[in-house]
Amino acid sequence: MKTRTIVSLSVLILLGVFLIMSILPLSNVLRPFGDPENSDMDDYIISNAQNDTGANNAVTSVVFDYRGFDTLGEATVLFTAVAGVILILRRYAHE
Amino acid sequence: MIYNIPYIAVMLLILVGLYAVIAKRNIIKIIMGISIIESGVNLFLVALGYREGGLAPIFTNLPEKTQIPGQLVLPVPQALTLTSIVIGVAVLALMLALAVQIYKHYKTLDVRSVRRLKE
Amino acid sequence: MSFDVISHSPALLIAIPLFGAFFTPVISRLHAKVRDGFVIVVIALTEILAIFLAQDIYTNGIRKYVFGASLPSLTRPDTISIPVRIIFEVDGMSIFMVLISLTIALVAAIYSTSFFKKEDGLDRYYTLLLLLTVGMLGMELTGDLFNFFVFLEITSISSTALIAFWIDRGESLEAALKYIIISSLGALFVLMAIGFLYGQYDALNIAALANSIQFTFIDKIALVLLLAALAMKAGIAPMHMWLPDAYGEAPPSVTIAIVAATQASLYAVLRICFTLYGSVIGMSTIGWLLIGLGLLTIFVGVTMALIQKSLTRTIAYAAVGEIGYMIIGVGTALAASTETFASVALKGGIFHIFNDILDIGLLFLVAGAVIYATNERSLENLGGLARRMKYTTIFFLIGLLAVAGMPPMNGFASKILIYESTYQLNPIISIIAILSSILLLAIFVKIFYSLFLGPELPNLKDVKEVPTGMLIAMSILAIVIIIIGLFPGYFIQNLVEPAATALSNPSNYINAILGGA
Amino acid sequence: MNPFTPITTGSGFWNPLIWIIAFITALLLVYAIRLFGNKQYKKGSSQTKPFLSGNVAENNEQLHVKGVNVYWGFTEAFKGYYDKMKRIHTGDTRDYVLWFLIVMIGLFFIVLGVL
Amino acid sequence: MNDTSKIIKTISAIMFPFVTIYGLYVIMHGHLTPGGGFQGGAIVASGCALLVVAFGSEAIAKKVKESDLSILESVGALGFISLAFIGIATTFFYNVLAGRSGSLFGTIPPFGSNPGYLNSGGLLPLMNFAVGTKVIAGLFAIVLILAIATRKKGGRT
Repeated sequence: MKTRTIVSLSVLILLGVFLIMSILPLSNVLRPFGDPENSDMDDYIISNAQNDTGANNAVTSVVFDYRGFDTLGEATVLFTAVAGVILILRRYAHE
Repeated sequence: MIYNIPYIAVMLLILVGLYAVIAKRNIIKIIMGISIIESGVNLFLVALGYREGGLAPIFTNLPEKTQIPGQLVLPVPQALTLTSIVIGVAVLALMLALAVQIYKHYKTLDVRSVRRLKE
Repeated sequence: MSFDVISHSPALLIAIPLFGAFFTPVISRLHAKVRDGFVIVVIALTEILAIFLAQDIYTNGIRKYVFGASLPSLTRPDTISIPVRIIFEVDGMSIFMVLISLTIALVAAIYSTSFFKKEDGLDRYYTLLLLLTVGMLGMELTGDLFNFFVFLEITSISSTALIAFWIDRGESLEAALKYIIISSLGALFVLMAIGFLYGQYDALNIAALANSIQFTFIDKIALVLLLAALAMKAGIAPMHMWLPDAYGEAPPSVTIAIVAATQASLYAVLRICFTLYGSVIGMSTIGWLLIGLGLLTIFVGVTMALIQKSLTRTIAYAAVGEIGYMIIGVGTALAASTETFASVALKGGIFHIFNDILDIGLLFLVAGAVIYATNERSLENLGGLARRMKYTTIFFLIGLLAVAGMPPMNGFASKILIYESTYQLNPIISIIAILSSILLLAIFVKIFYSLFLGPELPNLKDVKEVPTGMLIAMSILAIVIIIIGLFPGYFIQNLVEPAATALSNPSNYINAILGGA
Repeated sequence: MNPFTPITTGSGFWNPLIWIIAFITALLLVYAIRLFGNKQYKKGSSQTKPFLSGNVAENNEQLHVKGVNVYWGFTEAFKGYYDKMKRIHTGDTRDYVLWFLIVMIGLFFIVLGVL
Repeated sequence: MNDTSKIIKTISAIMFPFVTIYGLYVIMHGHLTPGGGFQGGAIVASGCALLVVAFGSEAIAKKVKESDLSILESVGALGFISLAFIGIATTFFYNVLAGRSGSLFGTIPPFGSNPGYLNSGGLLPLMNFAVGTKVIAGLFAIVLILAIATRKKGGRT
């Protein structure tokens, strides 16, 4: 049990170091928070969403139009989960 | 550095969740750990799309002088987060259903006892 | 405007089984037979469509489908250089995997119709089987990273529920819980990597990302997260431990579908190494990394298979070992990217994906037949079944020879490509691979002996041959195995070669999306 | 297209047809040799009984070596390896996650260090 | 089994219609204001969960059959995929209704800030409804079944 604790701790620390490293030196790599540099796709969507889809809510037009297929997948995930839960707990479902 | 505090929070959330997954013995707590990691990842996605002082990308009753698109936050990360939240709910429901059934069979939720399958 | 089925077929490949899945709970109210027939018809229809699409792709090249655009091939609006909408991009490799997955799904559905008789919850079972098929197809067809994540989750959720199908066995539930915990964790890391990539390039399309990727520090982190998570889902040692649990405890008809899902994850690993990071990655390091992991996988899988006491678990560990062969084939192709034998290794690796699923699938189906007939899965209590189950014995023999890579079965054809090419890279790899293959033969000879030969055991006096539906499903796989074994050159030229070409030329994949509308 | 195209591997080739012809030839040869010795085979004598180190076999069922015991010698020889492997495969979900994270950290070191 | 007090029951019964109407509002205005099918569906489903908590899972399970819920969910999912299929003459998921003024939800709103017109958005509001139906039925089914399964002491496995 002792080794397990040591291994878990070192894994967590190392992973923490790597993950924090991934966001600290990033002012020129990843977007600094609140200041996205590279936003061509999103700017296009904001400017054209109303005209393309007729919806005022740009997020809804992304969810149901530009990335509508993702939403179909998402609905499928929920459907899958319901089917799975009913399958696993089927002895209770039919009472 | 100070501007990256949301990202640091994301990483800390993920680490807390991972700690729960590897160190806790109760299956429910492990499931909670996964939920925490998922919140962290969702926060990461939303944080990616934020513009300082930005408004929601919804045109209904938007203040008149808003610059479009410069002053609206990015919509795609929000849509991704929405999808990922629903997926998270689905996974959570399935894991809880499994935990319920496992409790009926093993009479315990201690993950050290739920290991008939080994070697 | 006339309706062109082929140009819409990438969408229909998803839409038809999805429609079937949503419709199954409704149609189940009619009659069980109607439902079974409906599921088989839906999968068969999809498979026919996939075959037509494959023919089109082999003659006309990459086929893309943009969801919601005013033309299926309009990848991006004029004013922007990145695709905005979700795009399905089908090249030789994708359609190869799609054909594999659909064939396996069809076999699984046919097998299920006679495998399950008294169990309840079959309505949900068939729904989830269709959804699992949808998930695999989506992973293989999509050209969009986030869309890939969504389908990854569909696959893992539906597999979890199917693994837990036998809810009266605590072991099944345990295996399902382990699988969902580890796979949802992996999927979350995949999502994080997608976030990293999106944050830098503001794109989610694989081709657009591959075009603009610069291999910065963040890209490397994203690569690690993607590789680790997907390799885990593909069952590479030492992250293979969920795999014997899941394979061993799921109903065998489900297991072969989950093998196909595992290989969809393997496909994603290939896609990431060859296409997404294809232009920038230090090929040989990743190649040697994969070779190392592959050798470890082979060794661990094969040696652990030797000491198993349960029939399904033995085959599951053998499946772990088989994954290693594909990985070393692909790893050799990456490590020796300029040499001539690299393409041979890649072909061997890809060909082995197909052969492995046929061989391991056949063995799992036979194991299912044994479980069906005897209600027993421990090797200690089985023996002398050849007297009662003639056909099953023959099928097991075919699967045994194929999985151990004995000529003239299909396993040999792909393994010889891997052996000969890895020998030119480094003889030691090849030697370990061959020795493990021999050990694999030994393991299955042991199972064959203890299962089918020997005197009739007293507790197995009234065993009967399994019903026709199961025999049909097994014979489909057996016939395909023998045909591929007899004409391997034909299959390599027509199926594997386009897939290998598609993988080794990432620029085609990128240009199809970005090179003009 | 000729379906009988052999596979070329760069350093050799594989053609199942040639193999099958060779196999059938070998099979015929084996059959001929078998016919050769078949005359001396006496049915009903002790020649047909299984040899169990001189012990008398009691009934057929006891002759069956169970699958678990077939490679007893092999597993005994590699006992050290197998003990270690059994200890690694704990069956504990948290260990599965740990292995995943360990591999991920290893990849971090390799990819960030080398590439 | 059910031992919640009268106050909880009464308040839940009063709250439930309001929660439902608010959820339906969020679904209906998904293309104009924050929200949409998923969010609104989750609100309605949480109203249903409130009823399950207040009245006990057995009482609710007598009123609502799990099989009916799954049929309802199938209907929602089929509706969504059919709406996606409408555009198949152009592409899957093509928004056929948008930009056809005069048709249902066909209006294109003026660019930039505007007060929001309900009659806009093309297929999006319809899809919101389909997804909303699906989410209500799906989440309610999950909550109900988990409640029944965890309530029963001992129980069959």
